[in-house]
Amino acid sequence: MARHRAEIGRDLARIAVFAALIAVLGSVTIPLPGGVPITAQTLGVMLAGAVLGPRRGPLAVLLVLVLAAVGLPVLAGGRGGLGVFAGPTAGYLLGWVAGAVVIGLIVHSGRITWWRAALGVVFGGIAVVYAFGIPVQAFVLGMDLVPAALSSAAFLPGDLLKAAAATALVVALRRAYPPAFGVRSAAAAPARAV
Amino acid sequence: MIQLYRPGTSILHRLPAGAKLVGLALVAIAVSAFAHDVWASTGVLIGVCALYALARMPWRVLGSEVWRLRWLILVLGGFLCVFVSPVAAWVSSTRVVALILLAGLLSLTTRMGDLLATLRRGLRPFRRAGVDVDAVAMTISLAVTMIPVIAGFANDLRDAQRARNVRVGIRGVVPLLVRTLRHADDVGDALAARGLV
Amino acid sequence: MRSDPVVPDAGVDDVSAARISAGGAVADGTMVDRVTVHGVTVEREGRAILRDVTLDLSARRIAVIGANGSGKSTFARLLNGLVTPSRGRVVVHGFDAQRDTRAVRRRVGFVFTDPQAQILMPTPGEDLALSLRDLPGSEARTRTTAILEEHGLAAHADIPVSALSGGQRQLLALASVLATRPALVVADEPTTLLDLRNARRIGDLLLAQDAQTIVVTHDPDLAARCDQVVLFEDGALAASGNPDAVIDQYRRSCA
Amino acid sequence: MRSDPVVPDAGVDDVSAARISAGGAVADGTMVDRVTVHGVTVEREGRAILRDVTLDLSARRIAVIGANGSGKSTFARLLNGLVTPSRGRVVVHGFDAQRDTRAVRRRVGFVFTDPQAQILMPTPGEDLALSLRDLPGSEARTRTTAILEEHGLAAHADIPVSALSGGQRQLLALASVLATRPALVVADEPTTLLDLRNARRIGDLLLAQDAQTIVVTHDPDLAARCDQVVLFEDGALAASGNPDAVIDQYRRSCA
Ligand SMILES: Nc1ncnc2c1ncn2[C@@H]1O[C@H](COP(=O)(O)OP(=O)(O)OP(=O)(O)O)[C@@H](O)[C@H]1O
Ligand SMILES: Nc1ncnc2c1ncn2[C@@H]1O[C@H](COP(=O)(O)OP(=O)(O)OP(=O)(O)O)[C@@H](O)[C@H]1O
Ligand SMILES: O=C(O)CCCC[C@@H]1SC[C@@H]2NC(=O)N[C@@H]21
Ligand SMILES: [Mg+2]
Ligand SMILES: [Mg+2]
Repeated sequence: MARHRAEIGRDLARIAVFAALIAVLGSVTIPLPGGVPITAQTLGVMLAGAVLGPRRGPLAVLLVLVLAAVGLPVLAGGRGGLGVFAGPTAGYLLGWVAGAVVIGLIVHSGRITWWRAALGVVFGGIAVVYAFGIPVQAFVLGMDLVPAALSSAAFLPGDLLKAAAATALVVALRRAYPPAFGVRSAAAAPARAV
Repeated sequence: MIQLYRPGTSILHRLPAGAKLVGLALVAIAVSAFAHDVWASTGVLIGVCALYALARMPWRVLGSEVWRLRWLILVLGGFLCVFVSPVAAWVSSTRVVALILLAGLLSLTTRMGDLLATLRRGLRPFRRAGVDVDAVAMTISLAVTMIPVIAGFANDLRDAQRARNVRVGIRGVVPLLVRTLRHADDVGDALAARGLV
Repeated sequence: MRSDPVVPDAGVDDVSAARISAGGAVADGTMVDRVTVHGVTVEREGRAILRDVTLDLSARRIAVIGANGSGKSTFARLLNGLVTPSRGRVVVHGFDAQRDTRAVRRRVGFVFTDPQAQILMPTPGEDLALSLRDLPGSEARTRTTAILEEHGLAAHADIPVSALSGGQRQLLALASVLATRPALVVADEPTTLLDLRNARRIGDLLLAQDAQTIVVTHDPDLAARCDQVVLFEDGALAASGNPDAVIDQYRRSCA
Repeated sequence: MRSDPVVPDAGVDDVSAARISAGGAVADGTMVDRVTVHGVTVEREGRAILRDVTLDLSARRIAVIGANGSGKSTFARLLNGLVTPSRGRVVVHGFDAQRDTRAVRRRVGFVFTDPQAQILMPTPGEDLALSLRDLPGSEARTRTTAILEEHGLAAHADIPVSALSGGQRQLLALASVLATRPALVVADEPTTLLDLRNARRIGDLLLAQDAQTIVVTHDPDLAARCDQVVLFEDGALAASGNPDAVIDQYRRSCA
């Protein structure tokens, strides 16, 4: 009972803190003409999925979207407000949530290894995000799917770089702070004697 | 943290947040579905500008909102102008800009707290599905509290790299992550200690 | 003597969490005001970080001292169930810290070293309101204002916490904890990073409490102002009793 | 007297960053070992957080004291160009802290309060190696081992930094800074959170340096062990000189 509640507290805190981390990463951004920026926030999304897993990771991303919706400038370049969800990036934002689920599922499907991390962030953090982002972008801007897809090729180099970084970071984090992936719950809450 | 809300007493300011949200959603659907000719889309844009006037927003505010969309307008308009037709360019751009401006107006006339309260009310039906609405509200406030804290961590680490005269590049994110996660665990303990979970 | 707790004693939880008369505590109000630790061992990763600690804390102001890593924080966190003992039992004012965690947490106000970790709301006003959430709205508001005033934070009620100075932040963290009128205040190194004046101010505030107060500290002067001092060494209880004698023993062990 | 810096003095940057003889410093090696601050004002958000500070620091061990928020950290960060003055000029051992930032940062070793903020690598070994990255591989390895041994961290070379105790982490942070053999060590409250023994140990280590050392502290005992003490009050220089006199003035201002 007490154990259970302590775990909830830790979950809430991690979700909130990762949402904050994603918001902070929004200050690293390259605005592109066309309205969809290159942003380090996708790195934050990849890390949220990979570190927090398929349940808490997407919740952290969703929380960022809620903060944006209520008007806090948490998105790339200090943007926020409901206008964002009527704009050309709305699909990418949804894709972040779905992507975090997929990343979490893949990365946490077994022991955390570099190839699981790489597979997860490339598939969930790039493929899934684009799958949501490109159609919505095309719809909002009234363009065809093909030119929309071609225009988002501009993100690919950056996103591959971020995927590589996320993989390296996950592996490094496993060494630098093993409790990150829930190892701590075993250590911090040892079997109660008797 | 800077908020978008601009205090005022206009009818749009006084309208309940929930009503505004529903209205925005309905207009968005209608505009996406029907505003496909020059007259309709132009009318929608004029209507939105009229709403800014109704909210007694200074023109400066509307101007700066449009200015933020300048690249979108230029690129989208230019692209459609060249590859489709000037008419299509006008219709698409005005429709997108009108919708973004309308949604922005909601943020300009509604307090963050009111939006949060509406969100909480909207979540209530999900309580039966096991959603802990208080926990959601708590987590939202917690995230707002933590943004400057995490930003401070990032700042410290940037300073440390400069002070040590090293560039560790992306590896510099590792200490940021470690510190962030440790902090999360401390906050989790504080939540428990203050009897909040 | 002490003001009523915000949450009435006959809360739902408390019925199940019947007070137990352990370690000599009896059902009488004053006598129950003690913390007893019975043969507690805490193990982490196969290592005992607290070893077979047995203690009876009934003084009003208690300091916990010891070297870095000697187990002070672990001990403090035992007292509100944040740490689970591998063996042994902790009874706080009559409630078992493991079994009746809710009742215990309601009685224990815990002050962490880092105020940034325990201030949970964006502004001082909201953070205090969170502590007073069980009071009716209007009363909560008047108390929030009163408490902020008392701590010299009235002008800062609605500014972001991140804009407060370190000392102000520590004051706010303490105020939010004291607002719930805990019966036991546990503070883990609450005066580090503070200047002489702020450290004295926080120390005064803590030690002037009617509530029983346990403060973990590296500051011998603060410890000397308590009624009882407990010294840890390497996970074991090394001494407990008269401040001067125990602080002296600590100083000698450091030389 | 002092061992050679890791980076030879005739580096590319240093040619452009010609030493200037400001504030009475002359080209002679010993005389240049001074820090001069000329009418420096630092403004943030329209408020002056340091006001018209003029100082000449030539003692070997200097303590900076003052209340919370009085501007000590801002002053310390001026000395390696982490803070940019709105007006005035800072010259460190002959180099302008704003114009020749690289040269200055190479000479200045900066120790932050929170070791977690400055340990950039996952393990102690790697963090030290980062400081020694300009040495050839084999030499870097022997020096890393030697330094870890010297600070009692040899057994912890390859464990995660997060598993070190607070004292150990602070020692590592200091070791990584001293490994570069800085000509000026600036430490911002490096002994908070430490127990008496560790605090003394870090204090001893810092003050035993051959290098000029500037330490920001709230600990009057540490300040008393320095050759010169500087007192800030509310963003202005309030006193500078003989430790006993200045510490006494600080104590009186706190009462
Ligand atoms: N979750 C944990 N897993 C493993 N070891 C731990 C854990 N928590 C604490 N320890 C270890 O237990 C010992 C006691 O830690 P504790 O934090 O109680 O010491 P402390 O007396 O509060 O020290 P300080 O004065 O530095 O705050 C330390 O050696 C620490 O490394
Ligand atoms: N980036 C900033 N923006 C605005 N104000 C700042 C900034 N940095 C510092 N300040 C303010 O400047 C003043 C001096 O800060 P500083 O950190 O130098 O104080 P300090 O003497 O080191 O205090 P402490 O003993 O608490 O560490 C404080 O009032 C602080 O709030
Ligand atoms: O800030 C927003 O409104 C959302 C920005 C979405 C950016 C997308 S996410 C995938 C792709 N990679 C980037 O770096 N940018 C785009
Ligand atoms: Mg401790
Ligand atoms: Mg400071």
